[in-house]
Amino acid sequence: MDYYTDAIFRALELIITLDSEVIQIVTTSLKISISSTFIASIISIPLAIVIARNKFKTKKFINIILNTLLSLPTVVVGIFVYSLISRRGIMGELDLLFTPTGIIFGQVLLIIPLITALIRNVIFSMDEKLYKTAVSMGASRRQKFKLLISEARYGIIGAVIAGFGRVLGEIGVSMMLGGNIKGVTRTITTAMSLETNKGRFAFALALGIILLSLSFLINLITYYLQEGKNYARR
Amino acid sequence: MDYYTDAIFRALELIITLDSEVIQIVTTSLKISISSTFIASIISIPLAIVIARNKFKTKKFINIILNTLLSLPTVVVGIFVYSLISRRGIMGELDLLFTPTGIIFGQVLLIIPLITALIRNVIFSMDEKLYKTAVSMGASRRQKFKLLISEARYGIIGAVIAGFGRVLGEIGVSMMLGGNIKGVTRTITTAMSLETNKGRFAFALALGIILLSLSFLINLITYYLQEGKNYARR
Amino acid sequence: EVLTMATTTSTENSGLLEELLPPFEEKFEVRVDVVAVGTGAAIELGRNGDADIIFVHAREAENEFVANGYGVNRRDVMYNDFVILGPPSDPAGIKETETAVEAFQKIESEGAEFISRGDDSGTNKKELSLWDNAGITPDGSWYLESGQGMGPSINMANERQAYILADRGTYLAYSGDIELEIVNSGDPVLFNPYGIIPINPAYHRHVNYQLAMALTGYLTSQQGQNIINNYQRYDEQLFYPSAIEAENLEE
Amino acid sequence: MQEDKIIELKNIEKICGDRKILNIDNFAVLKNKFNFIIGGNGSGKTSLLNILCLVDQDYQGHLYYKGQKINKEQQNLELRRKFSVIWQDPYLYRGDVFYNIALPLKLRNINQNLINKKVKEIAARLEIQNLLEQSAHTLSGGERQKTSIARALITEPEILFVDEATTNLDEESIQFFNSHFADLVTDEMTVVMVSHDRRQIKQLADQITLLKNGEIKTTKKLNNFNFELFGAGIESPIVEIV
Amino acid sequence: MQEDKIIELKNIEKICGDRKILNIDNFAVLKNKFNFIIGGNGSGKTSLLNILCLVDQDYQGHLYYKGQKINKEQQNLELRRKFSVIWQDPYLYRGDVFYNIALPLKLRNINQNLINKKVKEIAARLEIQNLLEQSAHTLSGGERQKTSIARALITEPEILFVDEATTNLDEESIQFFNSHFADLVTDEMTVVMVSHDRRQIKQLADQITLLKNGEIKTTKKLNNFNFELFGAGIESPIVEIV
Ligand SMILES: Nc1ncnc2c1ncn2[C@@H]1O[C@H](COP(=O)(O)OP(=O)(O)OP(=O)(O)O)[C@@H](O)[C@H]1O
Ligand SMILES: Nc1ncnc2c1ncn2[C@@H]1O[C@H](COP(=O)(O)OP(=O)(O)OP(=O)(O)O)[C@@H](O)[C@H]1O
Ligand SMILES: [Mg+2]
Ligand SMILES: [Mg+2]
Repeated sequence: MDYYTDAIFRALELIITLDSEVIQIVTTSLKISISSTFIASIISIPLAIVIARNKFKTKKFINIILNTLLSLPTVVVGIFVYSLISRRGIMGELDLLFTPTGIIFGQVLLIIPLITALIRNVIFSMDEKLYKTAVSMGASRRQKFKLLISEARYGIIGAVIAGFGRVLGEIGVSMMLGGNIKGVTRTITTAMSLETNKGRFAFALALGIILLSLSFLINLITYYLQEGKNYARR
Repeated sequence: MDYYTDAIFRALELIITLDSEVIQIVTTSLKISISSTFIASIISIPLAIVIARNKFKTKKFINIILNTLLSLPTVVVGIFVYSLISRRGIMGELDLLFTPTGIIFGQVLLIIPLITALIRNVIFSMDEKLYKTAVSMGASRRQKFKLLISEARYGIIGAVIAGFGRVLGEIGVSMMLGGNIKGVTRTITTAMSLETNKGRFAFALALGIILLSLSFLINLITYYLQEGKNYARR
Repeated sequence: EVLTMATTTSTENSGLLEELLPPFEEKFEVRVDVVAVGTGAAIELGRNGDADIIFVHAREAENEFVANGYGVNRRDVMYNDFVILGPPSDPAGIKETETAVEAFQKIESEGAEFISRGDDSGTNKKELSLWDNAGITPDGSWYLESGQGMGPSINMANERQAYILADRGTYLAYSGDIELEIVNSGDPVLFNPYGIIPINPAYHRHVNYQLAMALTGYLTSQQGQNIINNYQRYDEQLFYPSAIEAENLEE
Repeated sequence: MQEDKIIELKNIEKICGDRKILNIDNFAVLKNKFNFIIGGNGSGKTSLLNILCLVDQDYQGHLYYKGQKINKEQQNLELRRKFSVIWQDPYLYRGDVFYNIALPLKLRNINQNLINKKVKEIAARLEIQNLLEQSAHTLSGGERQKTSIARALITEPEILFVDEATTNLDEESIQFFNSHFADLVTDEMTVVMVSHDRRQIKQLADQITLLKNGEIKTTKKLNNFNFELFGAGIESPIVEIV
Repeated sequence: MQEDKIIELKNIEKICGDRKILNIDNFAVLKNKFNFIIGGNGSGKTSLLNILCLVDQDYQGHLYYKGQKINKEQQNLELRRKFSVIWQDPYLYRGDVFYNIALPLKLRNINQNLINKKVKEIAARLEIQNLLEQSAHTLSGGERQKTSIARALITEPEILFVDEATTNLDEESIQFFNSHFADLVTDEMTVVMVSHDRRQIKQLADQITLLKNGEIKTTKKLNNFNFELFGAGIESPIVEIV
């Protein structure tokens, strides 16, 4: 059972030879997961702030629902979005099924609860004085919002990274909505799943190594972009 | 495409009739995901504190690795643990493959990075004065640690809830290491996956509804256990 | 142009499609998108009009599909065969049996562990019909339902030293990594016919019926059938063409 | 000096949980004057300040600015921008001292050159010019306080609210602070100040309001400051300061 | 009164980033005395206190307790438990006031009955007995400070470190605080106190140490307090306080 040396060699081989198929699936994976994370973040950040900061009657309920949705299985998201974008669904005309856009649609739904819940937790833990001070400095609602995001930025970035990790390593949604079509919607994870089904564990692992290397690279860049020095100092 | 009404009816039917197979998979799912979350938390909480609080040379690197592991795909964990506990693996003697314990093993590895990274973020954002004050009050190292956990409890519970959601809704590891054996290792999610492959989307959705109801219930209980009043007040 | 074909995982995993489709894609300047899922899911995709054509092996379900008007012009394309796998030590002594039904009866009487896919796939349906023929209702601790695809199920049988019914293609793909051997094969009831069904354009107006028919034509043509006939893996032929007579094929 | 009322409160009640922490029928801030609010710990001084400076708009009763009733449902951004507050326990934002001092101007979209000039000016006056690039969370207690003072003064507010601002300051800084105010107030500034500092009150106060348990015990306008008169008949030891 | 040195520092250097914030060759805390540390904002008072009370063990140089060198690598738990600190900017833990005041005793595994008794006693003396069940984060500035004072006094420490504790306190509380200390110190307590409060210093100080830019400018032991003598020759305006 020497999957590992085999897997590492294969991974290196695939990377060094710039295997065109591998390049293609890596590009697809990246494009999809970055788009999903971006869109989900745009939605989740304000959503989390509204939930964390506003007082409304159903707040308790919304919070529990949000925590519940953290266990949303990919299959449920897959079937749900499928029922919308399938030919017989209400969005069938748009022809999103088995396209990268279809996957993004599903992944966005998958991680909105995660990113929102994590950012909500961050906002909860912020010092109340932040808001008072912002108001007294003459901040408009919008500016207060921006100031809050800036204060909570490390926590928010942490939540977004968790969301990105989730979609990059996710299989179910990509499989059901993308269809793992070679050259079109095949991603690193669906390819891995395929190889695993074929019994080619070493090859699947090689793809896994590539995926993790990619993730490492992206996290490295993020780390330095987010004022690595300050981050490390704390 | 009337999956939904169909799914809701079926879910209700399954719940009301206390379908014995459903009860069985629900029990298995719960047992497995609670165990995984518990074990992973026991490991992750101290780990996160060590990473967040200590100064060591490789800290930056460890942090990036931790963020990277957030994108660990279930397939990679599956193959890795499989290679350990399969008959030919070094832990083959223990006969863990295709048992609930095997699934727990894999799930623990899957969520350790998630819980650890999230708790690390929480600890990062704690006020530095907390430690100074604890030391000046005469806290031993152990007591400082306990005080920190108590101060960060909402954040820690948030991270643990995220981990629980991840394993409850997770499919890949349960499938590969449990084998989805009827009556033994079939969980709600692997059953859903099976029904989906059979094309019985409505039935899969019904199981999804049961899973989410379960998760809702658990989150409701957690919410009230964790001093719901204080939580809501903030 | 794009033609979406829903098929089963085992078909795609065999690698046949990668030989079979490119000449067609070239000739018709079309891209064939292969979506490989479980048999039931493939049929459901067809029913919802999310595929233009389906390529599966589950004769009864296929007939029902056509009878309900979802598909038209079903054609037989090829067949392969199922084999019964078991551990080399063959504790139930299946190697001595002749027919598949005999083999199943012996497995049950010896109480040897058997892995069923239990997923309503073509393979699963074939297995259930064999139990039926053997007059047995499979039940008990020796009978495990894996609820998974062929490959993972073979792996499970290998791990547990159990018997299993598998398609030859997947078995060959796994043969390097497993100890299981063929303990029974060749019985005509183990043949596994594949059919292709274009989606009914009267039911789903948007489907690419023209191209679906073109693909049907191509697969059942001499060119398509030849490729199937000559496709080899692990030095064995995996599929046998069934649309035209053997004497009309070329090497 | 005229005695215009720039802010007036009428029938204010503020309830937190099951405690009524403020209960004020009538209170006015005098224009261009030093308005002191004094009282024991927990008497409601900070809570009152929060309402006066429009940071807290969640209370019963009404607030008038120059005779006009203020709508609590609104942001009142324009009005708020005429005010500045130095908080009892200042919150500094993640970033360096420069960033913190410059923030109120940035929020008002002032151009960067002017911001640079003004920040340097005010920092020099408070003798924190060498800290401008230091991260705010590494500051000493007094340095934090000075940063928050600079941040409040930089907008040249019409009304300045001060909640025990000389807390943590060294003698020199307190001197600067007090004299700076005396300068400023001649320049059309109104000051509302919470303080326990007897000297400060003596030196500056035009009006003193004594709070106890969320209620106003006495308000005195003082021209020729007379401690004895003011203190007469009030039991609170607070009065002894004055 | 003897002049035993209970804590001594030798050749202390503390560097933060690229700033040397402390540079002290020699410093001693006198036993059973009031040891005042004074100096301008940012002069290093709090940093010095951190080192003296063993909260900060990350510096160059050595600390001696009753003549014995303290190992900076160790927890020094037993020794630390003889100390208490009232911080300049107190941190209160999530929970009510009772919980916060009781914490140091809980950490010492005192039994709950005794804890209850002691908390009630100290809270009554500081007049915060009605706040015991209030959530710590809703307290007013002075109430926070009093809670932190109660928390420090409850362990009856051998050495009490105080960093501008009267900040935010009302006059009454300051009086209590100062007189309470005068009582306590006769009971074998040593006090190290950072303060800007001229009155406090006058009233209590036995030794005054003046810091400037992290260095000790002067240390004076005072029996018959003489401001003029002490101030002579030092340029810092800080000295004017004394
Ligand atoms: N991490 C750091 N980086 C740079 N400078 C620092 C750091 N930590 C503290 N300082 C500086 O060290 C100096 C001494 O700080 P300290 O808190 O000891 O002052 P202090 O005498 O207590 O002043 P105050 O009266 O204002 O409380 C300050 O100027 C502060 O800005
Ligand atoms: N959410 C709350 N729940 C209960 N009591 C509260 C709440 N918020 C404030 N209080 C109480 O209201 C009272 C007034 O607080 P405030 O901060 O206005 O006092 P203050 O006069 O500024 O006192 P200090 O001089 O100590 O700063 C305090 O006793 C405080 O404990
Ligand atoms: Mg106050
Ligand atoms: Mg200080």
